[in-house]
Amino acid sequence: MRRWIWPSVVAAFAIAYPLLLSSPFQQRLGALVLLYAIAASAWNIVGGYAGQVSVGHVVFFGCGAYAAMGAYAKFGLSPLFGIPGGIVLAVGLAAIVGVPTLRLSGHYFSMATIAVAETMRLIVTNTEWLGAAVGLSGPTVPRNIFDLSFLSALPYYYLFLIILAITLAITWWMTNSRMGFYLRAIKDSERAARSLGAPASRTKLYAYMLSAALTSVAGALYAMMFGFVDPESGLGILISVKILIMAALGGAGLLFGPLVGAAILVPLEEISNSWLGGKGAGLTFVVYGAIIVLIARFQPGGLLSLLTRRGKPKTDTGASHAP
Amino acid sequence: MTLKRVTGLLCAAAMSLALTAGAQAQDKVVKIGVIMPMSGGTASIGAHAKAALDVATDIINNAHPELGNFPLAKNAGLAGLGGAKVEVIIADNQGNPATGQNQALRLITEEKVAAVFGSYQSGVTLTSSAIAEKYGVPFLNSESVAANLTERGFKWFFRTTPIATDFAKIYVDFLADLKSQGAKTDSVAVVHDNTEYGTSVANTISGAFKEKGLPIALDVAYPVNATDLQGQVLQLKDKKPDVVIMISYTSDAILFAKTMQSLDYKPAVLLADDAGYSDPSFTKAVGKISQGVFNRSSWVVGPAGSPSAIIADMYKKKSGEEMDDTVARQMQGFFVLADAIDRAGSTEPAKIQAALKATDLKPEQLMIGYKGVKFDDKGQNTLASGAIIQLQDGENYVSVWPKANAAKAPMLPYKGW
Amino acid sequence: MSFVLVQVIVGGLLLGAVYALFSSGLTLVWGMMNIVNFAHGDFVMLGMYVAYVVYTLMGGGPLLGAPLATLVLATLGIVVYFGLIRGIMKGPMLAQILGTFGLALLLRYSVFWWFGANFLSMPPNIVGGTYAFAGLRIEASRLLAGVVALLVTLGLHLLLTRTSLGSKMLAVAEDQTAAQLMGIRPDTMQAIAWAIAAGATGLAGALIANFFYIVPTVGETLGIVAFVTVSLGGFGSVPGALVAGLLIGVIESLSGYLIGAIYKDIVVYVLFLFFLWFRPQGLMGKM
Amino acid sequence: MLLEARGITKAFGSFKAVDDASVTLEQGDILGLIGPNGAGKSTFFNCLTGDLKTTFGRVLFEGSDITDFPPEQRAGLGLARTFQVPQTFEGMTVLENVMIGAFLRTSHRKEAETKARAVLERVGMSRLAEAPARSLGTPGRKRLEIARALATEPKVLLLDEAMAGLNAHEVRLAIDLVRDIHRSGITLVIVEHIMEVIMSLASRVMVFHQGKEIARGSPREVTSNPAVIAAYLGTRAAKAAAGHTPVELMGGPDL
Repeated sequence: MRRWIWPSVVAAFAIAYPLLLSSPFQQRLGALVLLYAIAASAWNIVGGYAGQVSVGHVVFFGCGAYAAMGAYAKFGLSPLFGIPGGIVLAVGLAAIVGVPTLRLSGHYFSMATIAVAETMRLIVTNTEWLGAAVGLSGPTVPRNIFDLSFLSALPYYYLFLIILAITLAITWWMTNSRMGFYLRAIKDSERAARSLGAPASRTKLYAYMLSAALTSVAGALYAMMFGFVDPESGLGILISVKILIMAALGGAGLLFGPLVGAAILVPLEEISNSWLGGKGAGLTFVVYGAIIVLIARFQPGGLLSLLTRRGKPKTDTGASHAP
Repeated sequence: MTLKRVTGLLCAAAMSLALTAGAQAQDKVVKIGVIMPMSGGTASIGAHAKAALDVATDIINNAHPELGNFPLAKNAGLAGLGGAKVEVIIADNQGNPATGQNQALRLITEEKVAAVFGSYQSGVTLTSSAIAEKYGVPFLNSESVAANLTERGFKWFFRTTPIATDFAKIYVDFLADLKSQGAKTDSVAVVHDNTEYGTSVANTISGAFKEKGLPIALDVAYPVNATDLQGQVLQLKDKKPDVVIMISYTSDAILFAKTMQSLDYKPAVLLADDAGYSDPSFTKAVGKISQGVFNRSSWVVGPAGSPSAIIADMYKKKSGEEMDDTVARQMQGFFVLADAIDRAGSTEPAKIQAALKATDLKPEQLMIGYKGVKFDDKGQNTLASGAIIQLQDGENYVSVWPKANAAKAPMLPYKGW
Repeated sequence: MSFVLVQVIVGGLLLGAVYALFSSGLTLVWGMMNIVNFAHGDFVMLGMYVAYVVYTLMGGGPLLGAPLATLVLATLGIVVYFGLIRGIMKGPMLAQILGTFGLALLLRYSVFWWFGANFLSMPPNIVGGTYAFAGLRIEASRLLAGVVALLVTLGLHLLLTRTSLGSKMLAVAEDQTAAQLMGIRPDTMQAIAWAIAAGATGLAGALIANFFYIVPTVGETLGIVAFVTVSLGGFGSVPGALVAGLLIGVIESLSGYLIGAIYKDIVVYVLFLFFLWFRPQGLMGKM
Repeated sequence: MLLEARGITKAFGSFKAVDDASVTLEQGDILGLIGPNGAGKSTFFNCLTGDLKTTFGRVLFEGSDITDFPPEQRAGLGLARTFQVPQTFEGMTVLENVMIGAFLRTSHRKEAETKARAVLERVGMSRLAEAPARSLGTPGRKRLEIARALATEPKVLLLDEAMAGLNAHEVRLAIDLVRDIHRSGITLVIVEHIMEVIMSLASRVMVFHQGKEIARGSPREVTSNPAVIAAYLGTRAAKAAAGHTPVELMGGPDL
């Protein structure tokens, strides 16, 4: 049971964090880490395990964010009601987008996802009903607890923690199921996987839809916390890149990789912005960029790959001469 | 091992934050949090604002008798708080509503600022002011024009800038005036980007013209930060409207000027709605080929020796740029906030809020061409207004309308290059 | 056909040539090394700044600025290759995105830190005004960029298909181990490819600077256009990038004029997606 | 009849890699496909597995038309294959590689693991079960390919040059393995360059040349067929080489 030691420590720390560091900004930082960890973990299912590098995942994030804000702004409902709507939208969109794009290989798939995301952003920007460029706002003064508009970050923190736990549990369950095995096989050689009976297109599509559903939940939570979504913050390609970078930095295709990535990048970004941002010399991003470059250069498999067996190619010399 | 490092990093980060927070506001300092785009595509706005706020704090914190009766200038510090100094803490919103809100929270809870000032982009103002509202901290906005900002029933939100309905009225009146002087202004085209600023202002202007029985002849929308604007200029060239109203940020304003020159297109009247056309970068880059463009501005430099002229000088020394309308509106907004804190005689939020509500500044107490500053129930300045300026002879705008404070007469038609 | 339409199409072709010009470098490294360079737009931006500095410090026009920008960026390309790319090119695609995105931020905000965020611009007509014939108006600076785009495309194509250097580079792209056995040093070839790609990109930046504005974040706008151009043309196909660039330029121009500019990017993306459906390898890409 | 191909033609543009080839396979057969490089045997093979879509012709499995079935569906029916260049799942252990095959018949992880271990035992690789697959050399990888395919419980196993790159000793071990597989009741299709392998294994042989079937029959019949020798060596060389045994001419294993 040694493999459970670290996860338990992480879990214990995650539960205790808001008590250890109790200032509102620190708590919000914690909530943000969890939020991005949810999004990056969701991305990880298709980008990490299945190796389909979607750079347009923000489109599902936007489904959730717009559904949550739309539920309030358009129907006067609690943004919570938007979550199922967002999931339905995201899964439907994933199915429509996934069928033609998932058969594209490597970079073409990435480019296609960018094109889809940009198209959606432009369409929403020009759609009056969805608030166009102005965006949609959530309840600024909460009517009741279900509006999920809190002063303190604490409720968000624990809500996000629960959703993250669910996301990771789903991911863990998936990796131990046939689907997870198939995804990893498809990532290494789609042709071989198919020859062994793995229905590659369908498996990838399911993973894509699952990932889309979870990403849309992250988007809905994001919009609820900030009480606002506009095309740039809900559908901007930079959000996908950010999510992708967190997963890659921590370790794509590893259960806790995205969490580690988020736990490093979110504080790094917010704190360097707090310290350096006001000086207006762009130093925040010089530092941020340099750190990313260094990690990519010296730890291309992500930070967590340092820890795992899979990260280090062990050369078992005996094996090469085995029958 | 990595996890340990992560934990360590988080703890270290948190501790250092705690340390910053430990440096509490001293008795004699009033902290004001400022949220501006200091990076990203609109970072020049943040850089200008930073220089302007440096000048403003200099005026407030030090004695500046040369400014005469200009509020807060005469003595050092805020008299109402026993000469307390004002300290500005700038935070970068990165042009992102989420970042803006995070920074608003930090400014309020970690830096313990007395009030928040910002945040340029309407979307960022929306999210960051929501945090101030929840915490009960006054938030003053001096440049975001989205109408919905003051429609949220907020009690802690105040806005000094004129908004789209105000501009629209100015344009209608100005064009009517030009017409009475014999200019042809019958068909009006509106050119705007598809940002929240561009679409909302364009809609309001179209509405105002329609009300006067002058429907907009041509509405040309384009995506912000366009790579090419030839099609738009050709559309205008094709339809030949008398008046073209441009609602553009700096990037597109520059590209429009260049494209209009290369396609040899000159409308009779080219009227710009502030924003990009007020950016000194615009006049520097393409002022020479945009001669005669009209622009909306609340900023009009007074004669030498007047407070506005002195302030403009100080700003130019600080930043190396001419003062433009956006930065002037920001500076004015900051003065209004500081004045309210001064009158409140306290950094207690409720007292500052009360003082803001009681604000009644006269035109002569302002550095900018508003008819005064007085907030309605929603927090909107009811006396905000603007004038029309024109780019004449080189790279400097001169005021041309309304006649009362015009330095020169409007020059027609649009000359271009 | 109405006269305006001709002007729109001509303008679209010139615009497309510019797209092709700043995409040719990207397609070269993308196709040859299978590297997604998220910092490409920022290379263009650097080229623009070099041209601007040459102009403000030495008063030199494009005749001086363009070669210098090519040189500076080519050098930078080599530095980037040995400093970063060589380390990540064999890694997963994610490491490449990570590394080049970090590089993009680093470059963009280093320039920001040095030059500030103000919009800069070359003086109007630095290349020599606008030609007008038969009512058609063509800006000299855009024409220059268009002509250079054709020359660069032709040059790169000839280099790859007709010279021994080109065949060596292609050999490395095809099979590194085999190339090494034939006595070709992959490292040298790839460094040269990066130098050429970055140099071409710098040249593009210097020429675009003549009619565009210059700002540290300009690469964001241009980068995504280059991505679409390159994937439409087929990764690694220089002629493909030219055709795709021209196509996108004309589509943008026409749809911008006919249906409205805010929809023109949607038209381009939707056509691109539609196109990938039928030809998943791009216009001129290999399977 | 287990597997049948009728008039398979595969064209790439105007070039016909396989031109009107037919074959039938009975339960218990070991069919050898041979021919010089570029003869079309691999293309034909890939048409049988579904990796390539046929231009004309039908493929039937146990009497039903599977021409339009993708590879995974064919695998489900009992058609398994290996690759000439091993397509190892590099990020997995040897055991996990085999589990991918086993997952075809069960969705339970435990069951798949049990079955994969049994297959590894059978092919003599259980010692390496937990080793990362990327640590294997060519012989190990070739054997792993066979193990994965066996885990899918195939009725027909198609081996694409399963012996290429092995030394004489390894080839003999591999031949033993294939015999063992055949004894267990699995029908085999073998594409092979090494004549010794075909000679010792195949019950029937089909020879390809320039996309066309030029001969078929028992291994001995085929290798003494002048057309076959001509195809391998060219007509003139074939005359000059008369008197040598076909195995020598066609290249035996490098000993």
